[in-house]
Amino acid sequence: MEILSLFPREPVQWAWGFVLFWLALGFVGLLMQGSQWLRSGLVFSLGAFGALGIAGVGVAGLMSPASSMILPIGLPELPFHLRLDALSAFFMVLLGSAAFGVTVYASSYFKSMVAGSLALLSLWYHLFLAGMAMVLLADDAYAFMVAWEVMALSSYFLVTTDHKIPEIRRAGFLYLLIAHVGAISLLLTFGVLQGGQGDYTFDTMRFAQLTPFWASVVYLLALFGFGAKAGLVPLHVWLPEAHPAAPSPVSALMSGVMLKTAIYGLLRVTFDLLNVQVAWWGTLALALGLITALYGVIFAAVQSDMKRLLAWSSIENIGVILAAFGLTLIFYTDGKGALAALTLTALLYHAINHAFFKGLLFVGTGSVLHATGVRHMGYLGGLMRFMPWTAWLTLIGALAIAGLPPLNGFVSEWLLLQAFLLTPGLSQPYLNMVIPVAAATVALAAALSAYVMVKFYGVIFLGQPRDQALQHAHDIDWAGRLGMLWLAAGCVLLGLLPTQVISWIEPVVRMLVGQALPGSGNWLLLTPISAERASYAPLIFFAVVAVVLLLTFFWVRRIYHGRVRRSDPWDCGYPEQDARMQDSAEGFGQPIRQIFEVFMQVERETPDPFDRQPRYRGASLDKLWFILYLPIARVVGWLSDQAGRLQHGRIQWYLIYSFATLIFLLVFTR
Amino acid sequence: MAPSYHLQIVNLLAALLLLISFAMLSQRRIVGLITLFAWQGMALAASAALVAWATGQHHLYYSAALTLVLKVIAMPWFFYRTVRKLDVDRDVEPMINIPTTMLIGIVLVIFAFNLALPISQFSGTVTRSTLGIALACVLLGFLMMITRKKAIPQVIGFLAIENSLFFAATSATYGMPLVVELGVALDVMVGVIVLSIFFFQIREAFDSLDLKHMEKLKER
Amino acid sequence: MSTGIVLQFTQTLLAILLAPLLMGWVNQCRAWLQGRNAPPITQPYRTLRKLFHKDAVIAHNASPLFRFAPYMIFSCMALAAGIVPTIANDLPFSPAADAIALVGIFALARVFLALAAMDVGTSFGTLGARREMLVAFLAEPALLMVFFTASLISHSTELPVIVAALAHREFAIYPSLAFAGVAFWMISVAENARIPVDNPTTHLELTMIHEAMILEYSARHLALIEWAVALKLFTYSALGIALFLPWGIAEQGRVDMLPLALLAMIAKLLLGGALLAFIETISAKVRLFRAPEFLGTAFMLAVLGMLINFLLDV
Amino acid sequence: MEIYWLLGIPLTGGTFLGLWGSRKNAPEINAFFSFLTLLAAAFLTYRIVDQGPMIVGEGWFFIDSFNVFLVALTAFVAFTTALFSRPYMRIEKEHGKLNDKRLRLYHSSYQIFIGAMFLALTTNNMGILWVAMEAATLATVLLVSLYRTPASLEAAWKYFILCGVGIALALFGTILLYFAAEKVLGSGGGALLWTHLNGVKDRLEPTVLSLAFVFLLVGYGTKVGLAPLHSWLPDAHAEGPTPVSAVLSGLLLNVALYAVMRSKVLVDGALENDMASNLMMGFGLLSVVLAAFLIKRQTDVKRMFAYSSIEHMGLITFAFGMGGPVANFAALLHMTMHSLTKSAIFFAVGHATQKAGTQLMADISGLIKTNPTIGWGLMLGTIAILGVPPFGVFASEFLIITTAMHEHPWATPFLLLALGVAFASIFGKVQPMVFGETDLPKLPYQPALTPVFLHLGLVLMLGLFIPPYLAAWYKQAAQILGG
Repeated sequence: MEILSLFPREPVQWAWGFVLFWLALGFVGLLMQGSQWLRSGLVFSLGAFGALGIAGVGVAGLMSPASSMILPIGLPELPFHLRLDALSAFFMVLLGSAAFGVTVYASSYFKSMVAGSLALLSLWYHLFLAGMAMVLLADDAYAFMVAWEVMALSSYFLVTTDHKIPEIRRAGFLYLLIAHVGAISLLLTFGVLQGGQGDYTFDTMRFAQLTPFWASVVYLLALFGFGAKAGLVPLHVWLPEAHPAAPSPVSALMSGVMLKTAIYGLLRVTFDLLNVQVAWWGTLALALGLITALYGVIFAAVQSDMKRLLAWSSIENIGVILAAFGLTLIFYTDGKGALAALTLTALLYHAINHAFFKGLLFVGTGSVLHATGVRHMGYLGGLMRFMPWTAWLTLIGALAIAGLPPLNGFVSEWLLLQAFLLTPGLSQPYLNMVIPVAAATVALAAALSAYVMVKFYGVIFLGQPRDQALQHAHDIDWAGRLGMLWLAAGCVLLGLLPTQVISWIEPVVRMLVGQALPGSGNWLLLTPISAERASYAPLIFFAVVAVVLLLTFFWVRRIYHGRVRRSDPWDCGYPEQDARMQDSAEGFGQPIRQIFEVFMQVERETPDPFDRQPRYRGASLDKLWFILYLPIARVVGWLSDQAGRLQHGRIQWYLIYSFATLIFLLVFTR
Repeated sequence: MAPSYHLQIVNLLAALLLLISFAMLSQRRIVGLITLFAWQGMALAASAALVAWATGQHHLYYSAALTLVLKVIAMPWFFYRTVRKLDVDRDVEPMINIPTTMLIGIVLVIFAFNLALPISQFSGTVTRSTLGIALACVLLGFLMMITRKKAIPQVIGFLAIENSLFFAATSATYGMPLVVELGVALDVMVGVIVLSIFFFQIREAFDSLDLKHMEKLKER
Repeated sequence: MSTGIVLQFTQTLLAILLAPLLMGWVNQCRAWLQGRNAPPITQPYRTLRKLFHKDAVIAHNASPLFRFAPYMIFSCMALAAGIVPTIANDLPFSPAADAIALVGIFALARVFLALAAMDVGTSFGTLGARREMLVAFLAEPALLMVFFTASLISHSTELPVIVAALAHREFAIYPSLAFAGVAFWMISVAENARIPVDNPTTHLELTMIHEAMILEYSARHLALIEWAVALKLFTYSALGIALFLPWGIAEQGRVDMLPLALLAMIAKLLLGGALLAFIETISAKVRLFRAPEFLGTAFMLAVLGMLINFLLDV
Repeated sequence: MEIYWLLGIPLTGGTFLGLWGSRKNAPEINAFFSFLTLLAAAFLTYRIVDQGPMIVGEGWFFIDSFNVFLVALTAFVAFTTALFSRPYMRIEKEHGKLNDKRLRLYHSSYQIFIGAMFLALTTNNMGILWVAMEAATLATVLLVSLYRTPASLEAAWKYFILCGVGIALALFGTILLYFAAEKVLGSGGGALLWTHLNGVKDRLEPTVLSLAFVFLLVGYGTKVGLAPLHSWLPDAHAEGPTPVSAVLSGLLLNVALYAVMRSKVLVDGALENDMASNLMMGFGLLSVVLAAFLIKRQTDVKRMFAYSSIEHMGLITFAFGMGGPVANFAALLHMTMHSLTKSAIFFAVGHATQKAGTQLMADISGLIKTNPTIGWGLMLGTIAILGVPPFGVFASEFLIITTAMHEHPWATPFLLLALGVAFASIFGKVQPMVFGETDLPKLPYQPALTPVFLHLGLVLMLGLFIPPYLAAWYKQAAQILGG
C-alpha cells in the first residue's frame, strides 16, 4: 500500500515526474564519461521517451479535470504551485509530441560532436525542455518567471553552442537581451495582477478585480513581454539571428515549441487571469498580427540562408496565430461565443501544426547542413537525388506549411478564413470594414508562403547541384529518419483527421471562451458552423485525388507503352547547360524584393564590366533595425556620455556634489 | 543656573570660531592656515572648559584637555613639520577668488542660522544659539575643502569641520558621552597618522602635494 | 443519393472529356477573329493522342518528382472539375471541398508544376517557376476574395449553396458581384496563361511563363499536363458561369432538368469561349513586370467588392 | 559571551598578524582567524535564533535578527575572501606588485577592518556606530592604496576625503540626534543607545530629527555609494587589490546601509510623515539609473562591477524606501544575494585579470578555453547578478519590482530602463570575455575557486529554496524595520 500511495495519481504529478526525469537526464549527460554513442544515443533517446511521456500526460490532462500540486520549493510564502488544466495540457501535448520527433532526430544529429561540448549541450537541451514544461505547469507568478527565464537562459546557451563565431555570439546576446527586457515587463504584468502583500498565485489573480485601465495596462505589458518572446514585429529582430545560429534540432524546438509558450502565456493572462476584457485589445492584436505575418513572409521570400528563411517564416506563422488571437478577442468581447470558439480553435490548431511542420523543416535543413555543411542556398541544389529520405519528408513539410490541402497547414487556415467570412453583424461597424482587409492580408500571406516554400524546396533539393561537392552528400541515418518520419506523419494525420483533433482541442476552447464548436455527427466531415455554411472532408478529398491519380496512372500504363528515353535537358535548345544558370536564391526572391522594397534596406554589390571574376551580392536587410533599434542605441549612448561627464576625476567637483546634495536636502526638508 | 557672563563668553568664543573660519577661508599661506587652525583649537578647548565649569559636566574637562593636546599642540606641530619637510609652503591659489568665496561664505552663514533657529528653541542647554554657529562653521569648512587645490589645506579644512562638530557637541549638548568623545578623538588621531603616511606616499608618487595630479581616474 | 453518385460521375467524366473541346473552340474562334483558317475543333484531341503515342524523353537528372507531377496535376484538376457545379447542383463530392478548398486544389497543382519545372534545373524551368509563383501569389488571394464576396451574399462557402442562392431566387442586383466579376475575369485570364498576362502559343523566353515550366516535358507527361490545362480552363469557365450567370443549373435531384441544363451549359461555354478569344485578340500582352500591377488591380477589385458588400448589400 | 569573541578575535588577529609580519604562513593565519570569527558568528547567530534579541554588556551591545544576519553574512564572506586572498596575494607578490611590508599591512588591517564592521553592526550606541564606521574607513584606506601606484593613491585619497567628509556629516547628524534625545532621556550615555531611542522615538522632536536624518543619510549614504555621493566608489574598487574590492562592495556597503536603516527606524517613529522613505526612494532610483548608464561606458572590468554595486545598492535603498513587509524582506534578501554574488564575481574577475595581466575587458577573451572554471564562474556570476533565475538575486528583484509596480507604478519605467541598459551593458561586455578565441596559455596554477562556486551554489539554492528559519529571520528583521 505504501508504494501505491507514493505512486503518483494526478496527471500533474506525472508531469512533474517527467520534468524531474529530464532534469536528471541533463545532469547525467553532463557527468557521464562514456562514448559518443552512449551520450548522444542513450541520453537523447531517453529524453525522447520523456517527451513521449509529457505528451501522454497532456492527453490525460485534456481528458481529466484540472489537477494541481504544490512543491516545497520557491519563496517562503510562495512554494511552487503547479497546475495542469486543459490549456496547459494542450500545450503539453504540443511540446511532447513535437519534442519527441526532434529529440529522436537529435540523438543521431549530435553523434559527431566533441565530448565536452556535447556534455554541456545535453545538459542545456534537457534543461530547455524541462523549462518549457515548467512554464506550462506553473500556477504562480514566481514559478512561472523562474521557468520562463530558465527556458530563455538554456536556449541562449544552446544558441551559443558554437561561440567561436562572433556573429553567433552577437545573435545570442541580442536574443538574451530582448528576452530579458520582455521578462521584466512580464514581472510588471504580474506586479499589477498580484493581490498585493505578495500573494502571487494565479488563483488569487483570477479573482483580482481590476479597473479597465489597469486591465489594459496588464494586457499591454503582457503583449509586450510575450510578444518579445514570440517574435512579434517590431520585437522580432532577435529571431532571424538566433534561430539560424542554433544547432538545427534546437532551432526546431525554439521555432516549433518555444514560440508557442509565448502564445500560451498570452492566452493564460488574457483569458484566464484577467476577468475583464476591453474591445480594442482584439483590434490591436489583429493589426499587429497581420503586420507581423506579412512582414515575416516578405522577408522570408528574400532570404538566401535556408535557416534564416525558416526563421522568418516562423515570424509569419506567429503573426497568423496572433491575428487569430485578436479575432478571438474581438468576437469574445462582442459576445459572439461561437465565433470566438471557432477562431480559438483555429489558433490552437495552427499552433500545433506549426510545431510539426516547422520542426520537420528545421531538422530537414539540419540533415542538409550535416551532409553538406552549407547554409547558404546559393551553394546547394539537386539534393533530392543524393538524400531522398530527407528530400521527400521535407517536401511534406514544405507543402504543409504552404497551406496546401490535404495537409495540416490548410486546415487551420481554412478555419481561420471561415471565421473571417462569418464576421458580418459585429457591433462596431468599423470592424466590418477592417475584417475584409484582414482576410485579404491573411490570404496574401498564405499565398506568399507558398512562393517561399517553392523557393526553399526548389533551390535546395531540386535542379542541378550548384557545387560539385554536393555529389557526395549522404542521407541522415535511421534515427534521424525516424524523427523526421514522426514529424511528417504528424503533418499528414493532423491534416486528414481534423474532426478528431478538434474534439481534443474542445475542452481548451470551452475553458477559455465558455463554449465550443458544434461537432457534426459525421466524423469525416469538418463543419465548424453547419453543413450549409461550410464543410471540408480531407479524407474524401485525399481519397478522390489518390483514386484519380492511380486510375490515370494505370490507364496510361495499360493503353500506351511506357518507353522512356533519357537525354540532356532540352531548354529551348540552348547548348550551354550549367548549374549556375539556374535561379539563385536571390534571383528567386528578386520580384518580391522589387515589389516590397519599401520595407527593406537593400545592399547590392554589382560587378563593373572590368571585374576579373565578376560576382553579384545582394542582401535585403530589415529596415526596422535601422529606423528603430539603432536610434535607440544611439540615444542610450548619448545619455551615458552625459552621465559620464559627471565623473571627471576632480575631487573638488565630487565635494561640490556632496555639498549641493546636502544643501538641497536641507532646503527641501524644511 | 550659571551666571550669564559665562554664556556671553561662550557666545563670544563661538563668534571667534566663526571669525577664524572666515580667516581660514581667506588665508593663502599654508603656514598661516596652520596657525589659524591652532587658534581654532585653542578657542575650542577654552569653550569646552568654560562650559564644563559653568555646568559642572566634569567629563568635558577631559575633552577640553584632549582638544588642547591634540588640536593645539600635536597636529599643528605635525603640520609644520610636514610643510617644512616637503617644503610646500607656497601661496595657495584657491579655485574661486577670495572675495567670491567670502560672499558664498556669508550666504552659507545666513542659511545655517535660520536653519538652526527653529531647533535651538528646544535646546535645554544654556548655550543654545551656538548650534547655528557650529553648523555655519561646518559648512564653511566644507567650502574651504572645495576651494583649495592642495592636499594640506584640504585636510585642514577637513579638520576644521571636525572642530566645529566638536564645538557643536560640547556647547550645544554639553558633550557626547565620554566613550564617544574618546572614540572620536581616537579616530581623528588615527586619521592624522594615516594622513601623514599618505602625504609621503603622494609626495613620492607625484613629487608634489598638488591635487591636480590626482585627476586621472575618470570617465572618458 | 445513388442518383447523386451517378450525377457526380457523369459530370466529372463529362468535364474531363469536354474540356479539350472548349480549348479547341477557343483556338478556333481566335483563328477566325485573326483571319487565319482555323484548325478543326477536335485539334486538341489529336494532339493529346499524338503525344500519348510518343516515347517520353526525360532529362538525365530528372528526379521521380518530375515524373510524378503530371499525374498529380491532372488528378487535382479532375477533382476541381468534379466539385464545381456545371450541370447539376448538390453533388456528393461537394461537401468534401468548398470554395476555399477549391483554391487550395489549384494551389496544390500549381506548386507541383512549379517544383517539377525546377527539378531539371534549366534556366528556363526555374524562370518559369518563379514567374508562375509571382503571378499566383497575387491571383490566389484575389480568387479567394471573389469567393468571399459570393459567399458573403449566400452566407456559405459551399459552391452548391452559393449557386443555389444566386440562381434560384428572385433576381437582385449585387454591386459587389460586379466588382467580383471583373476581378474574376482578370484572375482567370492570368491563371489560364492567356493574353494579356501570358501567351500559350509563344516560346519567346523573355515573355513565357507557363510554357517555360513545361519545356522539359514530352509525350504522355506533356499530354497529361495539356489536358490538365484544358481542364483548368474548363473549370474556371464553369466557375464563372456558376457564380455570375448560374441560371439553368439543375436543382437538387431534378434529373428531368438535366438535358436543359446541359444545353444551357454548352451555350454558355460557347459564348464564354468566344468572348475569351475576342478579348485575347483585341488586347496586347503586357510586359512581365506589369503583370503584378495587373493582378494587383484584380486583387484590389476583389477586396473592394467585398467591402462594397459590407457597405451596400448587407 | 559570543559577542566578545566576535569582536575580540579579529582585533587580536589584527595585532597578531601585525607582529607576525611576513613570515611565510601569514595568509593561513589570516584565514584561520577569519574561520574562528565565523565560528563565533555562528554561535552568536544560533543564540539569537534560539533566544531572540538580546542586549549585552549593560546596553552597549544590542543584537536582534536584523543585525545578526548581517553579522553572519559578514563573517562568512570575510572567511571566504580570506581563503581566496591566500593564493591570490601570493601570486601578486610573485608578480612583484607587493612586498612583505605591504603584505603584513594588508593582513593586519584586513582583520581590523572586519572587527570594525562587527563593532558597527553589534553596537547599540549610535555614537559608537559612527566611531566604528570611521575606523572601518581608516582601515581600508591604506588597503586601497596598497599597490602604491599613482592611480591607487589617487583612489585612496578620494576615498579618504569624500568618506571622511561624509562621515563627519554623519557625526553632526548623530550630535543632533543626541541633542534631541537628551531632552527625553536626559543627558549621559543612555541618550545614544538605540534601544532607548527606539523606545521613546515617538516623543523625539520631529524638526530636529528630520534635520538629523538628512545629515545621517548624506553621511552614511556616501559610504553606501548612493548617487550623487558615489564618486569615490568606482575608483576605490577598481584600484584596490581584488579581495579588498570584494569585501568593500560585499560588506562595507551593507554595513553603511545598516547604519542608515537604524536611523530611519528612529526617524520614521518620530515623524509621522514618510519623508525618510521618499528620500531613500529618490536616492535609490537615481543611483540605479545613473549607475546603469555609467556601466555602459566602462572598459575596466572591476570598475564596471563597482558601478553595478552602486546599482544594486540603489535598488536595495529603493526597496527599503518603499517599506512594508514584502519590500523590506526583499531588500534584506537582496542584500544577502548581492554580497554573495558580487564577491564571487570579484573572485573570478580577480583570477581572470591576474591571468590576463590587465583589467581592460577588451584584452580578455576566451576564458572558457584557458580555464573553464573561471570562465563559467564569471559567466554564471554575471548571469546571477543580472537577476536571471534560478539564481537568488532574481527572487529579490522579483519581489521588489512587482511590489513597486503595485505601489509606486511611476517608478517602474525607470527601473525597466535601468535594468535593461545594465543588462545590455554588462552582459554584452562579459560575454566576449568568457566566450570566443584566445591565444593565452592555460593557467599555470590552480585558482582558488571554491569560494566562487560556494557562493554561487548558495545563491542558486536561495533562489529556489529559502530555509524556513532563514525566512523567519528575514521576516523578523523586516518587522523591526517597520514592516
